[in-house]
Amino acid sequence: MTALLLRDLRLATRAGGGFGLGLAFFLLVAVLVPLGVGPEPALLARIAPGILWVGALLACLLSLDRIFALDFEDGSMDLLAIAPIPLEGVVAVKALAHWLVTGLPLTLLSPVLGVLLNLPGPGYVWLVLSLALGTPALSLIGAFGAALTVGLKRGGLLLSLLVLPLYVPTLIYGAEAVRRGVDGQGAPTALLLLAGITAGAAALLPFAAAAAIRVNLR
Amino acid sequence: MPDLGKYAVAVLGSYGATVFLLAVLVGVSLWRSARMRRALREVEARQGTTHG
Amino acid sequence: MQTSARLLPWLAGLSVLCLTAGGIWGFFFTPDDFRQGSTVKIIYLHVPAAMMAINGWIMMLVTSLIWLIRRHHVSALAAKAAGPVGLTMTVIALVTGALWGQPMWGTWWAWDPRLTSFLILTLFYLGYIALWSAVEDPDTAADLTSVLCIVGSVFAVLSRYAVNFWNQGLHQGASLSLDKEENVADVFYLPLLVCIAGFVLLFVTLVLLRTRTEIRARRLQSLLARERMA
Amino acid sequence: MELTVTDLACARGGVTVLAGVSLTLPAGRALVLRGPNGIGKTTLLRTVAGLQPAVSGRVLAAPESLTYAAHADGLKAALTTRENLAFWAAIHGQGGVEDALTALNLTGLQDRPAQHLSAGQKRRLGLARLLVTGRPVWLLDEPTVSLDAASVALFGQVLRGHLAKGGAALIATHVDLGLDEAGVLDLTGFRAQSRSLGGVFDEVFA
Repeated sequence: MTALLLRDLRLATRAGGGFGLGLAFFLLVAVLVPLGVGPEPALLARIAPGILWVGALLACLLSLDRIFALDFEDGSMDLLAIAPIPLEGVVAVKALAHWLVTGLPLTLLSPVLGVLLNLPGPGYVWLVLSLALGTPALSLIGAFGAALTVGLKRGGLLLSLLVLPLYVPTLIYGAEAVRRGVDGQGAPTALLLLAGITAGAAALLPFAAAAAIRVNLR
Repeated sequence: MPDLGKYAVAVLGSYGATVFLLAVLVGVSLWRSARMRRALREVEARQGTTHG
Repeated sequence: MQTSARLLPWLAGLSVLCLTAGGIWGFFFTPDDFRQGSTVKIIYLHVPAAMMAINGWIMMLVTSLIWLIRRHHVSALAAKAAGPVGLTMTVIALVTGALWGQPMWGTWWAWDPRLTSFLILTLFYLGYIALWSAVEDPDTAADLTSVLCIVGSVFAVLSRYAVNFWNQGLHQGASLSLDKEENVADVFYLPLLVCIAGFVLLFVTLVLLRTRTEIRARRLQSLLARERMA
Repeated sequence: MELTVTDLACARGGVTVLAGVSLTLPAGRALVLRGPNGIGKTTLLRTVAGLQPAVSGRVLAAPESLTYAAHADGLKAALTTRENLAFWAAIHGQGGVEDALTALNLTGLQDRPAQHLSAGQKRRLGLARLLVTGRPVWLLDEPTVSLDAASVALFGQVLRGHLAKGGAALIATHVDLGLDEAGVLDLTGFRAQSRSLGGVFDEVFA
């Protein structure tokens, strides 16, 4: 398990691994939105939580198809499927690796982008907390979508179509937590619900994803 | 024809849109059904297979 | 296959009958609502379509489960057949809702919980249908879409709660329920029931017809595969 | 440590291609699968490996005793030879990779990224993976593709060593590996006769 995690991290950070692409995309969103909607601080402050969450979600989406596709093409998936570790564990570890190279850096970068978008002071804590709790769910749901589409030649667009509706609850609770955090009331409830989704996704989705991979392998 | 008053556009529009969408759905279903029936009959005739 | 062949014309006839009767009754012979004016007539399309949109998904969920557990092929094909029918119903509900909302709420679209949930349901249907058409091997497609349908159902319910949490909305509560029939007055209620029956029958008819098509398509595919192998 | 296949039928793309395949592979033996292209050698090996479900019949083997090597080697271009091998060793809970590197003459290439290896060298690395899994029963699908004569001989030696240690191998190949002790199973006789269309039609067109 550890070996698999280390290998995936190593592959992601080595040349051609695509590490940082999601971060760059996140940064682009945070720069483009003010250019698009105008520089008025009050407006930016109001939409900042939503923009940051949508940006993080899209940045996450960008690298999803790599979770299983590469291993599937070069035959590693066949070998992992008959290896001593359960396929469910493989899925969980790969989702974790995806989170470590996308979700975690996004979370750490988000306060900086919050400054760019004029996020009000009380929002920062909730922004980081909600992303830290919510992005693992994004990786897990994404891993499930990637498992469904792994056998397809052009699965990228289909993957987005399948995964986006599944992202709705996470997005709503996440952005809502930040928004309520800014207003100073009710943020913990949203955060709790967000944590619930992540926990539920971590408990159930690896099984669904492993089942989908087994189907795609045969 | 009942008097629909100022909402005529909305009501007629809804009925029109519904009838149109349902007609498309039914039409496509029937067309695909007929096409598949024909294609299957051709292949069965060629291969000399029957149901079963 | 034989049972459904005998049943199909009757079902088709009945659904046409119910729909015409309900439609004409609703359209021509019901009074206007004192608040909503003639727009109330939209209810005869909007409510049944919305019900069938949700029932369509539930049917897909049940047939998917049957396929995964019992490996009954027809079940998977019925789920596939229900997809586009459910999608059309969802679109009808959204379109008639927008046309109704414009005069009533002064806007075509509002990010109201019910409307938003339906929009999300549309996306689920689209994804489901797209996955069916993207996967070539029929059994693989059936397995993958079934898993998607189950996971999607869980997330659809979650979305429903999330959307409520996010915005409390303009939409009136459910128009029909067993214990509170006075929600909608009798004059509107009876033709509405006929319309609902019509939509249910239409749904069943279409799903049967499309399932028969899918079974034929499946057989055709196998025959062609056998031809290539021989 | 024995592989038994009983009355196995397997399908490719929904059509049953092989039926009634039975074989026994005791420890220390190798069995070569023969038959024309498209007969279903790969399908049979994948079914035995458990990667796809059998149409009917049974595959009996000790749990976690099988490993599989096919056209795709499961190598990561960005990792070195040693890293690739060490990963698979770790996944299978095995230690050193030195023996495997030496056995397939890869020691000189151990720090080269897999993307700079030739096709034959990659193939050798893929075969070295078999050694680090520590699994006794090898299922090999065309193991000698893109290997030169010397490498084929080298692999023959490795295989013989594996058998001598009580391993077993089921091999689909057209090349003579120089294994005198290997049995041969010609799959031509097991071509599925009825070409049944499968479940849907039995259910519906009763």
